[in-house]
Amino acid sequence: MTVRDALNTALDEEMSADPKVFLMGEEVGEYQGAYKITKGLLDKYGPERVLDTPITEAGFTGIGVGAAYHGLKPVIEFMTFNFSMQAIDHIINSAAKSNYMSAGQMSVPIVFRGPNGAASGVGAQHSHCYAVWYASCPGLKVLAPYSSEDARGLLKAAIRDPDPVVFLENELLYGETFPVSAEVLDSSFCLPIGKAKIEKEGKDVTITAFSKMVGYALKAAEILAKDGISAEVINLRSIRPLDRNTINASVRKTNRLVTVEEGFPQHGVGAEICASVVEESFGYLDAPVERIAGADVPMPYAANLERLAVPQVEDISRNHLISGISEMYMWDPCYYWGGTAH
Amino acid sequence: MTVRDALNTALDEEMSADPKVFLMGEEVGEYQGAYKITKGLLDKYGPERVLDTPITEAGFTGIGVGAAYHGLKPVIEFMTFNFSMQAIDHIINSAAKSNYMSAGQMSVPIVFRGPNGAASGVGAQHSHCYAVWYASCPGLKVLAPYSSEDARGLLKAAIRDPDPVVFLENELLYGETFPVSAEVLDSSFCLPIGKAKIEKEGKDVTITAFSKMVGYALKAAEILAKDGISAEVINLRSIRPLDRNTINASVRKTNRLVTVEEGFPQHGVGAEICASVVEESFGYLDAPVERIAGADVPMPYAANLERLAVPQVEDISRNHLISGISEMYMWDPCYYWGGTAH
Amino acid sequence: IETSVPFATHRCDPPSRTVETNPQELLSFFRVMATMRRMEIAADSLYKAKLIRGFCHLYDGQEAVAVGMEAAITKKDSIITAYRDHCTFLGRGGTLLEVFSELMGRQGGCSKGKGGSMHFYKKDSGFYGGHGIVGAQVPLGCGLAFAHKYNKDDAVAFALYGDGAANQGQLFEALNISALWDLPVILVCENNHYGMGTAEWRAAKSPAYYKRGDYVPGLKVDGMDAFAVKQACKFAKEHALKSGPIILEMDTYRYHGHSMSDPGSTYRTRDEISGVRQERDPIERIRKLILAHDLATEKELKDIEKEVRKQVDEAIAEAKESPMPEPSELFTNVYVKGLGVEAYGADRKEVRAVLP
Amino acid sequence: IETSVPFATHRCDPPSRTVETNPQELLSFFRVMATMRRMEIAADSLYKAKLIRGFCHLYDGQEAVAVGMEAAITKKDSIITAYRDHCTFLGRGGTLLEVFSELMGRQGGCSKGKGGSMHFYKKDSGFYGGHGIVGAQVPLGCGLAFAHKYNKDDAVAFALYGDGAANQGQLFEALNISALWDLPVILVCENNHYGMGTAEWRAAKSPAYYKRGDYVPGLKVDGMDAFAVKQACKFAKEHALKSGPIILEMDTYRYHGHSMSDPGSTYRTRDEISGVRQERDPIERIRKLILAHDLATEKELKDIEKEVRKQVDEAIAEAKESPMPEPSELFTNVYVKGLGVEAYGADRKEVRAVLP
Ligand SMILES: Cc1ncc(C[n+]2csc(CCOP(=O)(O)OP(=O)(O)O)c2C)c(N)n1
Ligand SMILES: Cc1ncc(C[n+]2csc(CCOP(=O)(O)OP(=O)(O)O)c2C)c(N)n1
Ligand SMILES: [Mg+2]
Ligand SMILES: [Mg+2]
Repeated sequence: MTVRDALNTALDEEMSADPKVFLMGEEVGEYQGAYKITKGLLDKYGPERVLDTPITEAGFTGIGVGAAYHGLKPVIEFMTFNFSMQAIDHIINSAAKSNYMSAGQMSVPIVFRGPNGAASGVGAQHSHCYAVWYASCPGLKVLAPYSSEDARGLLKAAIRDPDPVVFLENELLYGETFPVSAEVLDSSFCLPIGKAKIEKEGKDVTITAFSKMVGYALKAAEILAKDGISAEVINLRSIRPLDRNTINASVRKTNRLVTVEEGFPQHGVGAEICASVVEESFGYLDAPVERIAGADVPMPYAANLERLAVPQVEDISRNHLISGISEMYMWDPCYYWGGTAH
Repeated sequence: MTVRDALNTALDEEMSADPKVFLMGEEVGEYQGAYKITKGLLDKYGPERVLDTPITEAGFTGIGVGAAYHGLKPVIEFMTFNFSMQAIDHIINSAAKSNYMSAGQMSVPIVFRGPNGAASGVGAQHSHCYAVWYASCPGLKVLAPYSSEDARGLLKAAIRDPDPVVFLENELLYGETFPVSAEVLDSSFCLPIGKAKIEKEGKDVTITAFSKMVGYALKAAEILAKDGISAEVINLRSIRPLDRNTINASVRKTNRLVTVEEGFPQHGVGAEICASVVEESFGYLDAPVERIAGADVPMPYAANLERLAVPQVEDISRNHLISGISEMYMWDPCYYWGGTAH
Repeated sequence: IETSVPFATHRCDPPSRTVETNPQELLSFFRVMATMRRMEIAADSLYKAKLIRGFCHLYDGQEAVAVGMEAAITKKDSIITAYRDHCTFLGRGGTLLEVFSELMGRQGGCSKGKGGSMHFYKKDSGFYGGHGIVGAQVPLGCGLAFAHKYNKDDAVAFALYGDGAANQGQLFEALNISALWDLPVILVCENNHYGMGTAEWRAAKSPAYYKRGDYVPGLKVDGMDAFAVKQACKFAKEHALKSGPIILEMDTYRYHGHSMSDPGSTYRTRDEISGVRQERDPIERIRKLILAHDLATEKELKDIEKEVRKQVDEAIAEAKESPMPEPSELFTNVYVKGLGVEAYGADRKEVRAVLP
Repeated sequence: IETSVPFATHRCDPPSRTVETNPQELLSFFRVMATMRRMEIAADSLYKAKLIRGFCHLYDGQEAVAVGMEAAITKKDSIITAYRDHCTFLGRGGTLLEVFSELMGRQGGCSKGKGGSMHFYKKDSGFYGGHGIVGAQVPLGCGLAFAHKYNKDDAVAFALYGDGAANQGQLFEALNISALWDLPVILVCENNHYGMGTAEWRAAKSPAYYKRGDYVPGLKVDGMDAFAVKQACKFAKEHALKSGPIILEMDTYRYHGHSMSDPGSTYRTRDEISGVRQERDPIERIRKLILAHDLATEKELKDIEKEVRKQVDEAIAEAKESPMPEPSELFTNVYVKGLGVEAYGADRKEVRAVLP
């Protein structure tokens, strides 16, 4: 099952289960979705429940949040999350904070979904990863599926959840096929929000990743396995709440941590995971945490630069990351850093 | 000199030095600024250079960025940074990324300034700290002054800088008075962007802070001094670029780090500092990094809750933070955590 | 009763200037507006006594809008407004005790002290806040209208906003969508002629706000005349249910400064303010009508005012007795479903809580 | 020469339908538009050959707008547009080599390969991009106009946007400010009748875009007629310098789908497309004019087209020779002044650079 179909069936099933669920966004109806995630849903549920909007994100997002105030369950598609910036005030101020400000009167059962982060050849304005912005904000839940199982289980969970959920998809995963079990295909299937998944167990190093980078981490783990290094790969699934327990438990076992993300490094998901592990498992760390992240530059268009701007499998599998150097640098960081002056 | 006067004189001097500098924002002219930062400037420079705008942030911010494309040097005031969300697409996509996308043709010499973060009794929608969002974005420079010296030196640096600068002030500091030297009062005075300031030297623990929290950190350091603990207080001044060198050098000396910020903890400034120190000075850390940050909840209105929602001096000075427990928990984190299950 | 001035129209026929009423309604308008007025004056004093903190925006002068609107609609209809929300809340059936408790950040507040002056709600009576971001409540209000239409419940949504907010882009976006989808929404521009210190003509090239919907009909209404407001809102509700959005521009006035930090006198003359007070005050208009129709004596009206004053004082006294929120409330209502996640206070080793 | 159809007007008198020109201009219009057309067709092929990646929006069908506008203004005037920017760039004096090199992500591109299809610029000729966010270029363009006025340089700014973008709130915000401040800006709505797959009437309650400025004058122009465009732009420039903003709605058409992933045939009929090609094509219109006035023979025009074709092919060949950017370019232009800060690659232990 492709991730696209996983998302499509999740929407379909939740719409069929709950008449309060409706879809809204640019080209979600007659065009069947810019990336065809909503294919067939207009035909099936009609124009009252599948609404094509003008290209006015602030307007339709505000309308979605207002409808959620009244008890409906909107699923808002951003054609890409880059355009969510036009509406971000409604996500933060109108959605995330209302339940708190009203002491529980104004719940906001809404899902904001769409492709997030880098795609391919789309340049600086269309490649931003918003995981960190949204995940920094209490009141929001932030999910990022990797596989078809994730996509189905998390989207269904997001729609059923009574709180505002930011659901970060990845354009380049839409067409990818993942095997799924019968359980996953059942319409009752749902994944818990806030729980990471250990995609691969290991004992020498923990690698955390989300979205497309989970696939890269798994590939890197395969390469590392050939070198006799056993990597545990954690698919975060939920960026907020972040599953600190699973991450810390893993690091306490492996004693080493590599974080992977496509977004910018500063104040990134990796930074938070590093801080969480330092806070809770400092004594277990045998080596400094390694952060692999998008290069700290706007996304360039040229293919060769673009490749340099996002993590590649070899950035994760690079052996020196986890070679047994911890004792050495513990006392001589300059050596470890290859002499770079700091 | 108050921070308000420091900002006001900085604006005044840079406007007088460079005819390309102009101010734009809500109530900056006839009303003299919602917080009186621009007082007297309309009178002095006239309505061509001090422009009152309608309450339409996306519109006037876009106009400011466009004017900067053409070579002018706009200083855009957000009445508070909460309202910058209405215009954030222009800050990120139109300002931060243009020089890169155009391979250097389209520089954007602009300053976005205004009060940021928590004030007093203004509730959840008016208390958000945006340091992290902006500092995560390459192409922007992000400054946060604490004292009058900072305010003058950094604002003048921001206006003179050829790149887009996000300048995060603090409403509660506007009225605070700081002693300033003659050098600071000189119209040529300017501070380097990207350099932190060691406000107080110390040897037992490093405390990083920015904006209002620098004052709290200094007060905490005084309290700690009474207990015989010598804290080094770093005023970050610049969140992007972050002065990793100064921070790491300090931690290598003190071997302990406490980060302080008013914003939300997840993916915060503290997380980034922690990761930077773990990466570069892991072997020097005698204890886990401690993060003091805003509570992970929307800002409540009630005075008692509000007080709990932002760091207080005692959160920083709390003795156990830096008591000699590092050896112990190194091997028994559960003990360190007071038995909290993880 | 005749409305004070004719309605000005844009792309629609005006409703009749003759409004039906009865003695009861007239007297209740008087009482409710007097309560609102007194409440806001009291809030001013409490603010000066430092019992209210932060931003506080008072509604005195604009009472006829809240009262006239309520008279035309039911609690099934939705209302949403900006931060100047005390009286709208009261109009929807909120109590003085809830108002003052909220303003002082007490448990008894309508948001249990967690929202503050700008964030009042009464969802069970169709009041959806209380929003601090200028203009944001307009798309939100259109969303409420969307829900009414989706639910086919024959109710409408009123989205109130100021003359300053009227220039916000999201308003035009939401209006276009509402017009395309025939949403039963009424955009009510409370034109009090200033957005903070900026006069309408300095903020808008075209301050004819009832025309700013362009392709959407609009009506200009004397917002100091509760009956004109009532008539217009009745008309607008019918229109909205049948044909989608409509704009009502309410010509009104705020006596106070924008918020407590604004004396309100640098950008307008004292004469202007006292002129409005003398000639257009919404309460005085009702008083005169009541007296002219011999529905009550001057003394009886004064007694009502005294009564109201007492109610306000009692509510304040009671609110002062309401306790501050429990510290544990810091961590409630972040989510409806906290998923058992641990959340942190400023010092996470000292304060952490499992979210309910 | 007479324009094809009369101008429709909103709050202004129309310019004359009679446009002055000369043989040279006619022939140059033909040549430039033929180059644009050929360039876009070639880009389509390069995309299909996977030499161009990501988003790529072609302008064929709309050439008359770029060409007519250029004929009315100077390089001191500013232009800003959206992502459909190849031909606007060419019109401002950009070269085919720069276009194709940029499209293929090569050093020789106008943005050295770092911008891509949507982010062309030629600041030295007053072309300010090339913007990917729908509507954002409109306030930016008003900002360019602000600079012109600030510098008192008697130049104007043209901000181009689509019919889809015409509903964006920031447009209304920027227009209001521009009107208040009399900024010399011309908003040019290139109405090609679809925003992606959405027909104008499904996205706009009022698709009369020249009227959407409400209090701002507007003109509806046949955007397939380069001379009508020229006349309107001349008129608009004069207006803008004297009295501030004005809207020009260009009635035009895109032959290609929205971008390369859109076949462009699910939401409109093939008949509609071929009808426009046959009856309104901007190049054919000029061809007919040239032939009717005996300024060149059919053969001579065909020769021009051949020549153009060759130029395009040569430019492509040359662009293919242009090297990919140096890896070190990853870290240039992040800032004008990098302050000597160290920036990181994906693996910061492998790749880091001191920002120039
Ligand atoms: C987006 C945004 N920008 C700025 C502000 C600050 N602000 C609060 S109220 C206000 C004036 C609004 O005036 P108006 O819409 O006329 O409403 P009134 O206060 O007169 O009721 C401003 C500028 C804000 N809250 N939100
Ligand atoms: C804010 C924003 N929302 C959505 C998009 C995705 N998008 C790119 S082009 C486009 C259609 C724009 O149509 P129109 O304005 O008519 O211009 P045209 O493509 O026809 O030239 C859309 C929806 C975007 N780039 N920016
Ligand atoms: Mg007002
Ligand atoms: Mg279009």
